[in-house]
Amino acid sequence: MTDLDAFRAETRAWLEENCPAGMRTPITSDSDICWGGRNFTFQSEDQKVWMQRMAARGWTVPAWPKAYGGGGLDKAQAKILADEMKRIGARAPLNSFGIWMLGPALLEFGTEEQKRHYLPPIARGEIRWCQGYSEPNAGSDLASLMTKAEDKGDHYLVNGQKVWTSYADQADWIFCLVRTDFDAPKHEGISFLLFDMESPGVSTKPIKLISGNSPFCETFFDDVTVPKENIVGEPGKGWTIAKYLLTHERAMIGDMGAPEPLSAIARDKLGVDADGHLDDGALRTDIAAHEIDAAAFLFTMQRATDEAKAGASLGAFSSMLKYYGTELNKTRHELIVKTHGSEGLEWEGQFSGDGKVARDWLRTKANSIEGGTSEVQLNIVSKRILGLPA
Amino acid sequence: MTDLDAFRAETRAWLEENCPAGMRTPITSDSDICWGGRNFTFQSEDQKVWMQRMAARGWTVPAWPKAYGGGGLDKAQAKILADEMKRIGARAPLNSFGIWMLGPALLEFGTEEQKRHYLPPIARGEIRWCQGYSEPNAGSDLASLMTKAEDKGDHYLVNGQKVWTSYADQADWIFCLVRTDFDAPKHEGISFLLFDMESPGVSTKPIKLISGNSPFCETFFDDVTVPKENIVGEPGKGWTIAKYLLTHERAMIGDMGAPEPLSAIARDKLGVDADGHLDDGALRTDIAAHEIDAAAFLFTMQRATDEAKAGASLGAFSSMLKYYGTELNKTRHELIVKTHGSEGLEWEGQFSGDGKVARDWLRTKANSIEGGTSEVQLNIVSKRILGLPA
Amino acid sequence: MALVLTEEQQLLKDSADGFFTDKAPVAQLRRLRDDKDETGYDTGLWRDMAEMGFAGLLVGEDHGGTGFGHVGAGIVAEAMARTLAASPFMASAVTAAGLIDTLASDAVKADLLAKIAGGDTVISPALDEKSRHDLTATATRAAKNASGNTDGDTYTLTGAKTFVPDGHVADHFLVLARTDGTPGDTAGLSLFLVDKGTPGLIVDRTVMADSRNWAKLTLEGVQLPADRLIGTEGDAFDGVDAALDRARIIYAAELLGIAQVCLDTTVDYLKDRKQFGVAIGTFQGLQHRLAHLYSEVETARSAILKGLQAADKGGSLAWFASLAKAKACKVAELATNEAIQMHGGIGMTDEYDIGFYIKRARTVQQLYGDFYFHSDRFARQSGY
Amino acid sequence: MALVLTEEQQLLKDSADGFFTDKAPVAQLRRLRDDKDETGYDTGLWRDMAEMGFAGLLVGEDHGGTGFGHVGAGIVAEAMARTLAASPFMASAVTAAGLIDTLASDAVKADLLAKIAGGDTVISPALDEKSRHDLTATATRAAKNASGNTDGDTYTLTGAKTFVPDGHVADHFLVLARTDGTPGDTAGLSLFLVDKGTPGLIVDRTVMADSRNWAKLTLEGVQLPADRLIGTEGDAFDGVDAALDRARIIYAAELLGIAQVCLDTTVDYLKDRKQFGVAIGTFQGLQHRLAHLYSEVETARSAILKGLQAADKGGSLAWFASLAKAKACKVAELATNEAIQMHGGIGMTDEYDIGFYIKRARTVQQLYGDFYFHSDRFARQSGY
Repeated sequence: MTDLDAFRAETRAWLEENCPAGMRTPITSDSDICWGGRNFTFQSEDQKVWMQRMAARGWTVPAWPKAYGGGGLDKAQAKILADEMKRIGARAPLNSFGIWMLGPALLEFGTEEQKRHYLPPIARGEIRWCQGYSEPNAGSDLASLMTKAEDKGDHYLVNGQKVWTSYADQADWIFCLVRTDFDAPKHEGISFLLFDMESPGVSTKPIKLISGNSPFCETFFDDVTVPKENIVGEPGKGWTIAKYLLTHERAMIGDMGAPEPLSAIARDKLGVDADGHLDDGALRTDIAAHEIDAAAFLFTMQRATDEAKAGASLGAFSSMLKYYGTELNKTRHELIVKTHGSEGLEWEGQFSGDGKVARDWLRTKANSIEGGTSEVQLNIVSKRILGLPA
Repeated sequence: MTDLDAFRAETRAWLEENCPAGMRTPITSDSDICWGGRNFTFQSEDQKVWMQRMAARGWTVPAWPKAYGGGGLDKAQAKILADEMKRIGARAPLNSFGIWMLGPALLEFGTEEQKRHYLPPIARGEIRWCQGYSEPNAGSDLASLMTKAEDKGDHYLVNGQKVWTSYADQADWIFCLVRTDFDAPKHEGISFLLFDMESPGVSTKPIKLISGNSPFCETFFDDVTVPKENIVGEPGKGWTIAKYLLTHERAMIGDMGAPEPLSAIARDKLGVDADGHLDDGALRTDIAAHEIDAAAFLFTMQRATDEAKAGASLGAFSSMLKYYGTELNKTRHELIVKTHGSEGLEWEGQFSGDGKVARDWLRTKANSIEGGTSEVQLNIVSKRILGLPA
Repeated sequence: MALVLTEEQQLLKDSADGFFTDKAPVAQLRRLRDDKDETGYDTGLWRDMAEMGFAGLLVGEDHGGTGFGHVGAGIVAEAMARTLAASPFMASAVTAAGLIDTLASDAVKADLLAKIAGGDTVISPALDEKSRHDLTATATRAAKNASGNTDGDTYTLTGAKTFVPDGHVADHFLVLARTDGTPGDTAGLSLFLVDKGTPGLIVDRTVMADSRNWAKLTLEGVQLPADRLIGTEGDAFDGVDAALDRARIIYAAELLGIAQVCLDTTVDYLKDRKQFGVAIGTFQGLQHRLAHLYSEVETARSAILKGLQAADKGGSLAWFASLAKAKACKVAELATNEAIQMHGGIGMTDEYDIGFYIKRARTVQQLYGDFYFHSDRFARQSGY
Repeated sequence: MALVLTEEQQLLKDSADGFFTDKAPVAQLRRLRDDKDETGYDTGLWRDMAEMGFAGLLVGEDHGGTGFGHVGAGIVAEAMARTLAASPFMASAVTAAGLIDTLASDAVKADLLAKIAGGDTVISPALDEKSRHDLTATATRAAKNASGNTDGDTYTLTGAKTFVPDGHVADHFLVLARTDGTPGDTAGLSLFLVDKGTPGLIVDRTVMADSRNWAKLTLEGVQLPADRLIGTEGDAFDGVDAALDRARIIYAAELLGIAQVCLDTTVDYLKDRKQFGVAIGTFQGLQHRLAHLYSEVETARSAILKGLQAADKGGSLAWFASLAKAKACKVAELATNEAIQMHGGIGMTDEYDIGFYIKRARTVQQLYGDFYFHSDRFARQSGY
């Protein structure tokens, strides 16, 4: 029995013992997700116990070093843990932007002291983070941000406004891009700052989308005082960290996973004719054309993963994946609405789950905007992969 | 009986009397077209007689003034002549770039002497013209042309190269854009020059296209001497004339007329199923989608014509028509090839008319390049119609 | 006929554009939605529209309308669409008026068309039962109860209707039901006039994405006297489909209005919005897409005007209607999607108006046949 | 299996790319065309390819091949496509080898596969009769002449075949004929080995757009002994279709090679070509289209590699093959059209190579099912 086999056996036994039955069922709504944080209310005792038990082993962030609250697992072990959780249908014990975004950034760019200070509360689900990047007048030109952090000797004074800050109204802390130098070229005056959302002068306002309520907020900073040690990396070097995280985010957004086949929805809604073909020839043609692209894309995600495993760097390829994946998802939802007909355009009422089909469809329109628009991704592909001149 | 009724009766009688039977059958090949000119060989006595009789009345160019060899007809009369010719299936007595392009340009920009000198031989089919616009390194940026006409006191000395000169190897004279001033801004140093293709130093070389032989040539000028009075308009003002003719040409190319319905070809090639539907559902879907756009485009041509009649200026709308019409025609031929299957890709042999389907298809690829590329048309629409900034 | 607006039509267009811009900006629909307004449209606006003669555009002068015709109705539909003005115009003054005009007896016409033209009465067509348009799928049964003499006959209607425009504010419904045959048959369909409040008729308002008035009907043994049959028993399909063709072209004009406003708004936004130090309207990638969209809008405009003129001329409209609706569906979809994408994040917010347009576009695309329905029908009409 | 090339496969790719660049530039095909070469391919090149082991990639070592597999054959097909190298590789070493491998008896395999792998013998599949791919449309009849004992039985073949790859240079044909049933049936089809020169067999070379070797066959009472039946009588459809699936994925790889070279060439051209004082590659309108094309080429690459791996793995390939061929057809069409458009006038001239690519692309798109055929089949394989 190899070490890994032993680890697998051990892990399986521990999970069997410690994962509550209520945490082995599929997530059916947003409220089933455990976000942690000061203001979080656990939906069930199972949810709480599960998060705490996993956190105690460092398995909320299995690949982080043990010194920072992680599990210290290597790649092979982390894969075994993921496999074994999947085997019993265990839910993720904790989700957060701290785990996905800030953690990796701190591990890469933070000081030892920052890592020891900030990472363990993330791993334990005690502090929930949000991300302050976008601004109303910046759009795709993220680096033109105007939120100002003035150096006041022992602290920064932050003034400005962020938009599209997911869950800002529920988060405890924010990691935030601010401008600390207004004279430097625009990419060089940016710093990466952390501060408490309960600081005086911070306020948030939820954004309603065309699809309805959303986790997004506008966030306002009015003379917010932030200690100088809360900066990550050097002043004026925040853009490097931002770029690192954007690439990270892009790869995540492009990957929509393998959703329910569109054809299954269509079979259900349209029915089939005597030949077993969808009972609308033209719609069937469009669905097949889409599913061909979708299958090719899924294999491309697999190829990218396999190439990365084989040591290749994903680089600007992630821009292609983000572009193609989000455009496909928009097409997919247009086709879902079409197969549902008028029923797919209902907005309220039990029958339509308060307009789930329509709201999901509208929500996908943002896929090709958030995390860098399709146009920005095409620019990146054209310059960095094809080498076309600027 | 109004004057117009009388004109109609008279015209009908004259045509009945003078249009030879052989000139009342449809044109079936390029060689049926009468181009006139010094080197032209009439295909039949009928063809010759018909051209000469019409020329004698000025009806090869019915709307030109009588003084220049035209028929002096007003719009209403010209329409009656066209109607009556159509009624008996009369062929055009004479085709030429002189009639379509140079004539209108001279009528607009030429001196009285130039009109009297150049127009009548065009009307009589004695001189055949070609157009020297494009150059190998200019492409869409036509105004960057480099063919040089140096002012040598009593004459210009022309050196340079043109490309895409249709029928240059058969034409008698050329109307040509040349650069007379190399110091002026690029649009201002251009002049519009006429000269004999038999001048020493002129040579031509036919261009073979991907679709096979073509009327296009490369044309070379090596120390060609051109009298100074052969300039149309002022020196350096040739671009105005060029633009006038380009708009003219654009409107002609966009209008592909109403071709045989694609669906008729498809019905013939694919057959229909028990419901009367084309026996390939997906191809049927694409054909229907195309025919919907094609019908909408045809009505748009009609609307543009009717709006022009009602006094509206076509302006940059012609760029939209050129763009949309040529892109549609390319799609149409892709679909024609697909309905023909392998048979549509044959290249030689009786069965396929020496590859007519394939060659026609390949020829359409140039539709969206010649007369201003699709990209140039979209630029024009975006700037001149939508008012987007440069 | 020249494919341009006549002077009279151009005047109507100018006056309709001005009217809706003044009286029914998008803010009106937003308010109706946010207040969960019970009527779902501004009754004052509708009264004004009737006074302008809009409610009677398709009703002859003999019945109190102006008989201005379909080009006129298309002009008004397009103008309404530009501000998304909510009113029973499309359901009552266009679709129901067309159904009555095509199918009803002279006496019924005289009665109902005058009411429609006056704008006092709202009549709503209750045709579809499936969520994708298909008249032949009608399963609602109208069972005849013979009394011995024709006048005394009654019908009992049982079934359900969906996607009924302005259903919850309608005074009467034109209900398609099956007096014979089974779902899938074109034969055996009949049209009935059913009053609001008739016992057994249940009207449920449906809140749909476009925040307009929709309803589902349930008919639980609704009893109707024989004179509520509109047209000949069992023979309604052709007439209903023909009347719908007139409505389809006018709905296509509504989609055209939406596409046009999406194009215009986006062009304006791109001239204004700066990124990377320049107006984003200078980016050729966006310019070419907008120039293409412009081409699509213009070609749709031609197909729709041709269809409207054909409707005024009379004769079979199926080819024209399917051309117009298919093309309009495709172009409206492109225009709304491009508008949202090019607006970026702001276009995704409910605060901005563009979302209202995409929502309305998709419901109109779906109503009485989407692109798939009409491209298939266009092909059949073209003989393949 | 990881969706990447193994080290061995990467080596093959490098060597194949180098080989065809050196030995078979596009100029070779141009010369064959302009000289109206009788053989239609460079026999020296084909000999070299055989020596490189390319002819035996799909033939097991026991029959003299390398058994390198389908990923390898796809790599070679893609490399060949980049310079449009003409050879009997696809017809003989891919398609015919697959048919024999799937359907033939061990004895026939031993004989024919060894010949294919050696590159000395060219075997060509003669399957289609209609100009659009449809095996079931086979009308060529193979009438059995019973002699009393099985060994003495003969078949008489009568009919015509079209779009036969490398037909006019083939030593043998694999002819699909009907021993039973009528056109439209899948049952009743049988595969026969017919030698060049057999009385009654007429081979007409067809000059097609791609300047490659094609032929039409006429079979006028061709007499064959019973042992020329490959596989079971009347039962060939499934085996032929399965063998074609392997070929379809490799043809998809050829289309991928064409698309890739169109993309690469166009990118290079745009970096170089100046207009309005700048490289036209700076125009965002073109940049976005090329970046989109890149995405399409990359996703096609994944679908094709997946299909090639599935072919090596065994099992039903229909879904994978239709995915790969449909996607490849679509992308090759986009790539060739974009390349010509972006090259402008020069791309239209015969002097420039790009025209060769669009011509070859369309014939390969058409062979053994185009986008329509395979998107329909993909849907059926996916259960709708």
